[in-house]
Amino acid sequence: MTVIQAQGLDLTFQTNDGPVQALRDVNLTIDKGDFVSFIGPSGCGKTTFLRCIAGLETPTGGTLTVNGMTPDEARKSRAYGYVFQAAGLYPWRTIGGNIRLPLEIMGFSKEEQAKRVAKTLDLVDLSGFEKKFPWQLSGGMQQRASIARALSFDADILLMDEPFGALDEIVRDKLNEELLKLWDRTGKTIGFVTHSIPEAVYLSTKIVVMSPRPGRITDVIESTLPRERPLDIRDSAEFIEIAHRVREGLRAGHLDD
Amino acid sequence: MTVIQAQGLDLTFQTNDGPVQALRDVNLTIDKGDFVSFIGPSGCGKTTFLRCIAGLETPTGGTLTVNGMTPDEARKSRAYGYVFQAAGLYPWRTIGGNIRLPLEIMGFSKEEQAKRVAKTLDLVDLSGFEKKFPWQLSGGMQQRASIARALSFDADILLMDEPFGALDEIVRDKLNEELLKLWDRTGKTIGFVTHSIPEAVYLSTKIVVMSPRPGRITDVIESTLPRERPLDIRDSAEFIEIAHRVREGLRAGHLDD
Amino acid sequence: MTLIFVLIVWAAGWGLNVMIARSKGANTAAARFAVPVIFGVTVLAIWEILVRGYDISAVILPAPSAIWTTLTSTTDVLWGDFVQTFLKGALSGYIIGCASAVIMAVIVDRYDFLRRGLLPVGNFVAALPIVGTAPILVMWFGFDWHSKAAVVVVMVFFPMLVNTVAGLRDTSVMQRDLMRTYGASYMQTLFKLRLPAALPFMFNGLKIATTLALIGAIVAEFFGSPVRGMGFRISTSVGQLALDMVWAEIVVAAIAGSLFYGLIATVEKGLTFWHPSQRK
Amino acid sequence: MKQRIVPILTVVCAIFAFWYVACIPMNVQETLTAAERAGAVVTPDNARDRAEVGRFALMVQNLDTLGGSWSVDRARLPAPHQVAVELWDSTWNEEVHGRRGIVKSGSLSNRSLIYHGGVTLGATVVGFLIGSGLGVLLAIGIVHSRTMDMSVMPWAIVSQTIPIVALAPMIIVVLYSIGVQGLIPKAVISAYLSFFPVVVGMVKGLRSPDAMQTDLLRTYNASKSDAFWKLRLPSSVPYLFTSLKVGIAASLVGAIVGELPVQRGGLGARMLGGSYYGQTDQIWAALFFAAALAAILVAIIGWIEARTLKRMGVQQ
Amino acid sequence: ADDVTLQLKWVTQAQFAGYYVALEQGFYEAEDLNVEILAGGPDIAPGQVLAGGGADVMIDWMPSALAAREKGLPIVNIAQPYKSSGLMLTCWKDSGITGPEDFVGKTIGVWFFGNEYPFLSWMSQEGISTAGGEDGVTVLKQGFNVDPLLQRQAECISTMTYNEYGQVLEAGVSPDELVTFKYEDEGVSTLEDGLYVLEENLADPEFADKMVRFVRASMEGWKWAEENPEEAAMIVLDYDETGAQTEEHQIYMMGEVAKLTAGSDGTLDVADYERTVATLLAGGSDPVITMEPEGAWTHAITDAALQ
Ligand SMILES: Nc1ncnc2c1ncn2[C@@H]1O[C@H](COP(=O)(O)OP(=O)(O)OP(=O)(O)O)[C@@H](O)[C@H]1O
Ligand SMILES: Nc1ncnc2c1ncn2[C@@H]1O[C@H](COP(=O)(O)OP(=O)(O)OP(=O)(O)O)[C@@H](O)[C@H]1O
Ligand SMILES: Cc1ncc(C[n+]2csc(CCO)c2C)c(N)n1
Ligand SMILES: [Mg+2]
Ligand SMILES: [Mg+2]
Repeated sequence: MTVIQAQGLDLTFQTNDGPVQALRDVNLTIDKGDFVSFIGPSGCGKTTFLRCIAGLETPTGGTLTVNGMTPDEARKSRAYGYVFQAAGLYPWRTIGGNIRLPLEIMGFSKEEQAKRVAKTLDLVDLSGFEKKFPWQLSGGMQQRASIARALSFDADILLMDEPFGALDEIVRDKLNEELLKLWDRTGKTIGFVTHSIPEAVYLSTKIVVMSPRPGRITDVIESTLPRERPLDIRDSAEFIEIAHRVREGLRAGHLDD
Repeated sequence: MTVIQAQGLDLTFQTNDGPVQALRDVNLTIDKGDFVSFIGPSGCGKTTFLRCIAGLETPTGGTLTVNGMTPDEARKSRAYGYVFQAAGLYPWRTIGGNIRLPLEIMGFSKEEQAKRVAKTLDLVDLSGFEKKFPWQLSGGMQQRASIARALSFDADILLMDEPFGALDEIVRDKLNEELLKLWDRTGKTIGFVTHSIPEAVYLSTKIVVMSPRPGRITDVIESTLPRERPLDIRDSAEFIEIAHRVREGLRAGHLDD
Repeated sequence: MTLIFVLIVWAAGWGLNVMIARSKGANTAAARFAVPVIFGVTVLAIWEILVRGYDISAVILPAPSAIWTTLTSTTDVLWGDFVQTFLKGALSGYIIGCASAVIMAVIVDRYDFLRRGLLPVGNFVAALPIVGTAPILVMWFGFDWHSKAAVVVVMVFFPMLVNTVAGLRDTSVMQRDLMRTYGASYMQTLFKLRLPAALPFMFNGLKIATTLALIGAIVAEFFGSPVRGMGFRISTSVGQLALDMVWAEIVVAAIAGSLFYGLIATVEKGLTFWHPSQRK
Repeated sequence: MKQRIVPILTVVCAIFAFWYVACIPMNVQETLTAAERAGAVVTPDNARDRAEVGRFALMVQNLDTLGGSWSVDRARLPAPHQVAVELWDSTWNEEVHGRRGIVKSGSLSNRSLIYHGGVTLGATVVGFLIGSGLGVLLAIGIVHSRTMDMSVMPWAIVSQTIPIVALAPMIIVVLYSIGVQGLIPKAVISAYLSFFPVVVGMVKGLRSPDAMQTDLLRTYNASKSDAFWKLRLPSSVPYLFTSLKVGIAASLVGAIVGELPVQRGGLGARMLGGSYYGQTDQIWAALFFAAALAAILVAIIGWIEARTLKRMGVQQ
Repeated sequence: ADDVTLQLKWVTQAQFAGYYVALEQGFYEAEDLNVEILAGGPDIAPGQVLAGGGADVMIDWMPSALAAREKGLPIVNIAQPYKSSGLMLTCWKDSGITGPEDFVGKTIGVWFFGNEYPFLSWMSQEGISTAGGEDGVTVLKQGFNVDPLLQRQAECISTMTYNEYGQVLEAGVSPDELVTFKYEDEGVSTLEDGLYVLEENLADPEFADKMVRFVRASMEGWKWAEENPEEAAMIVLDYDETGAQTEEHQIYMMGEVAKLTAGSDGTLDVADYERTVATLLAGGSDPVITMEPEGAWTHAITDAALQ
């Protein structure tokens, strides 16, 4: 079943010194349960595309549907959880309070809120930090709290913009593993932006390679890796082969400059 | 010749809610011309250790000598260039003005200043951008300017704290290559903090693996790679072997938690 | 002779402070309290010495000791004036002015057209000097505290408005987008995001407004008042050359103003503990 | 440009409309009294009874006489055009046609707001220069000396709770009596009012460099003066200008306050003169003139700020 | 020439015409004096200026001068150009006030800043409380103008015959809408604008001589002003730096002021002085001065000036 469908998507920003075309003729279909990674050089429009899907940015051309609705309708029907590039926790709320925020807004009952906060905190390994304020946590912990916040209300679509950028390799590996498990268990559709080629290959069923200025999709690589992925799959020949293809795609984009 | 020598180094921060031990019993010797990478999970004390070497932080125990002096004396004799985690250019100075800053402070003559600015700009491939202001450059260019600033006064030691953290993989590869060339040509001693295992392996003659809370050195890995390193050395078995060792060391540190 | 005395006292007071400030305990609450107090005491001592040494007329500058005597012997008068000017005039004006400014700010923030139209005009109106507006407001609202409150409202309204508007806009795109991804309503965004984010700015406005409120209420009394109030007493006492009374009122004003400021600052600490400027 | 002008014009028009309407209830007593004196029949037919009746009841009972609301002589609220006429009369007309105007006498008339504005402007500028200069110096002291920080800063705050505006006359008199007269006493009050915003803003500004920026200089082993000139000062510039804008507006208020007690010209003396003789139009005209002066001064500082920031390469 | 600085009690207006005339007509110059006249204002306490050395001689009302003397500022009256008082209360006739006894329960505007003493003395002689309420008068600190009366915020306000009363009339009110109570007529008048100097200065013969010449020239100025009211008013107008005064009003003021100065050659009438002191002492529980002043006046200067 198609969840997200983009056809001939264009987006041009009007700025002081003229228009900036951020996306050009983007065509992409994402099916239910897909794990799609977006990879590409800085400024190529990954964030912009994700924001379009989330209805945070309005395309200037082409069509985009989410669950058959416009992205804006989908946003209003609370179809997705969004994890921003930086943690973006509200500093006046505790970690628990931050995770509770969407639940309050969506009108969950008090008990339900408490239950879900506890559950998602546990999921990201932050139990015991519920009462702490964001600045009392390390960057990586904050990032995990923000992931918990996006998971708490169980949206079908999860959009994640470089969620692990600030983390070291080991923590990143661990969270990658857990994200895969979650995805496997819940069957969510996930859109995931990353700079890291191994991360993209390890996680995705589909890797979208983008090239900059104006942002276009240069390659869509369907992963042949199995759903079940232990960490050491990264040493397999198949993995290295896919990673190589992604790297070539990326490099081609860079050469265009 | 030994340039930096740490023996039984301890550092404890006094904070509101009690002392935080950032470094414990750190022993390390760095020789002239070494390229030493520091790797370890977030918050393990990498930055703190680099700052100790630079005399920006005072250890609470142990001894640390730089060129046979105390770090403070070394700092006062302007023995090193320091590149911070973020570019940290002064926004009110042009790129040229930023690179000129240390030269002005150290009292170089006007002609000498101009000569050195031109030379280092060329070195980091930014000739032509001298008159631009920082915000007119992309993140990667800013980071190169900040490296140029640290190089301009030709200190023997270069301390770099995750200089490439904010860059995408392709740009990062390019800068890595250039840094290696520079090091090879000038014979500087370099201390380099990174989160990335391939980066550490690719660059270093010596990889220091640290573990968190309190920060200790768990492993020092001498690289057996040749000084001359093309990018595709990263696919060699030797490289993968060293990377594996680093990863194991890191993981061991994490398990302690 | 007097001058030498002054220099000795100054050197002693300042020296003591330098010692405390450089000592290990400089960050303790006691030191932070002691240093300004020592500074103040030093200034008072010098003042006393100068007045006595140069035999300055009491109708020009009374000695601190004389002011203290007046302060303690006329507490009933001072209290009456305080009630009239501070509790009735300044405080009610402060509350009305700040509250209406916040409401206005929310409206202005909601409609960009209003923000672009009202803020420049507001800045212009805020530049109207109170010495001009006060007589007009006294004419409109009568001689009692109502007109003083009106002057205070006019004085505090725009600083509060400008700060609150700035605060309401001080949310990052990401923080706002987060709310949008939840499909949050305007009211939810206002109460869960904008108002909390605006608090540090609002407290800036509230703190500025504390000093403005007291000054406004006092000055307005110069342009007509009943026969009590701090401004009334100050101006009348100057005419009667009772300068000790003038200074006693000033002391009351300074204490009241500082306590008011301190109170707001304390509330600020409690409510905006999360803001970087409050952490350190 | 259009985006900025249209909302402002709309708001200004709305304010004028409201103002005209407000004139009716505000001036109803005076309007009726004037009409009565001119022979019209009004209800109630004596001023004492009218004082007891509410404004709106009066309006309803005397609908046909309300036309005079916008031409009352000693209005509680003069209509905008009355203020405009007064402004025009006391600037252009007075200077060009007046007996003492610059055209006939060769010097600015002491009945024109231009002359009085000039008097106030002089004190404002001198006071502002003293106050902001002192403020900057004090801020530098506070930032560099812990003792000063701890002892002076709390008192600087206390100093702002003292109703200096109320003390102004005394200060003027005391300065007066030691032979300081004319522009300086007013400038002293201006300076007192403008120094505080500058101190606060400048301290904040001088402390605004982040740890990385200062650490960078430490790696160069830069001196305190290097740190000041190359880091603290440049990074304080935006704060400085913001507080200078507040400071110059405060300076103007200070100069006006300083002109109240000593009736020697200036907008303050002018406002008081208007008040003394019940000439509300005159107060309003002087008020608007003062506000316009403040707006211009702030705009000038804004212009200098824009140029400085541009030279410093700050992003637009 | 000897320098003399004169501090006025109020802004430049015909109330002080004599001094401006003497300056403009060269009477001071003729006495070899170089006189500077400092205008006063709402919050200038002339006594403070004198004490600080900012002026040699000042103009003040006797009640506030005597009160200041009791406060420890040793000032002495050296001349009294104003013979009678121009102070009065002006009330709306329709308020039903016919005599002082009707003030009870009413609101009355009073000037403070040392100008309140005559009113307070009068009320205490009438036995009327000034604390407000049903059986006292409610006192307002009257601002600068006559608006409180015009806008009926008060039933009565303080006026001077030569100034505020004229303003009320100029505002279109006819005299028969008003009731006025002159302090002179009520027998509670106190001496107004007199010349005062510091006692210690008088001991200096040079200073005393200067004052003799100053008083002589000033009185000459007053006589000229009384005889040429319109010209005097124009001279005052020329010295007004604020440009706030109008010709019409200053001519009116000069005419009224002339009536008050008419009976004086500058010499303080001891009977007037004693009446003033008696009025001030009679203040009941809260008299303006608590004891008979000693040496608060001297005839030495006027005697020398007028011989
Ligand atoms: N609000 C905006 N106004 C104008 N231009 C914008 C805006 N947002 C993004 N852009 C431009 O659009 C292009 C794409 O930006 P985008 O943030 O999507 O890149 P990205 O791929 O997410 O980069 P990164 O990896 O650095 O996060 C960039 O050139 C950027 O400068
Ligand atoms: N000024 C300080 N005061 C108190 N604690 C500090 C301070 N600076 C660092 N620390 C603590 O010391 C520890 C080491 O910090 P450090 O910045 O050296 O880590 P790091 O290895 O550089 O981490 P990262 O990879 O996130 O940059 C951390 O636990 C940190 O919380
Ligand atoms: C605020 C204020 N205080 C006192 C007076 C009184 N006053 C000072 S000089 C003088 C003589 C004639 O005007 C009078 C009545 C006033 N008018 N306004
Ligand atoms: Mg992005
Ligand atoms: Mg670090």
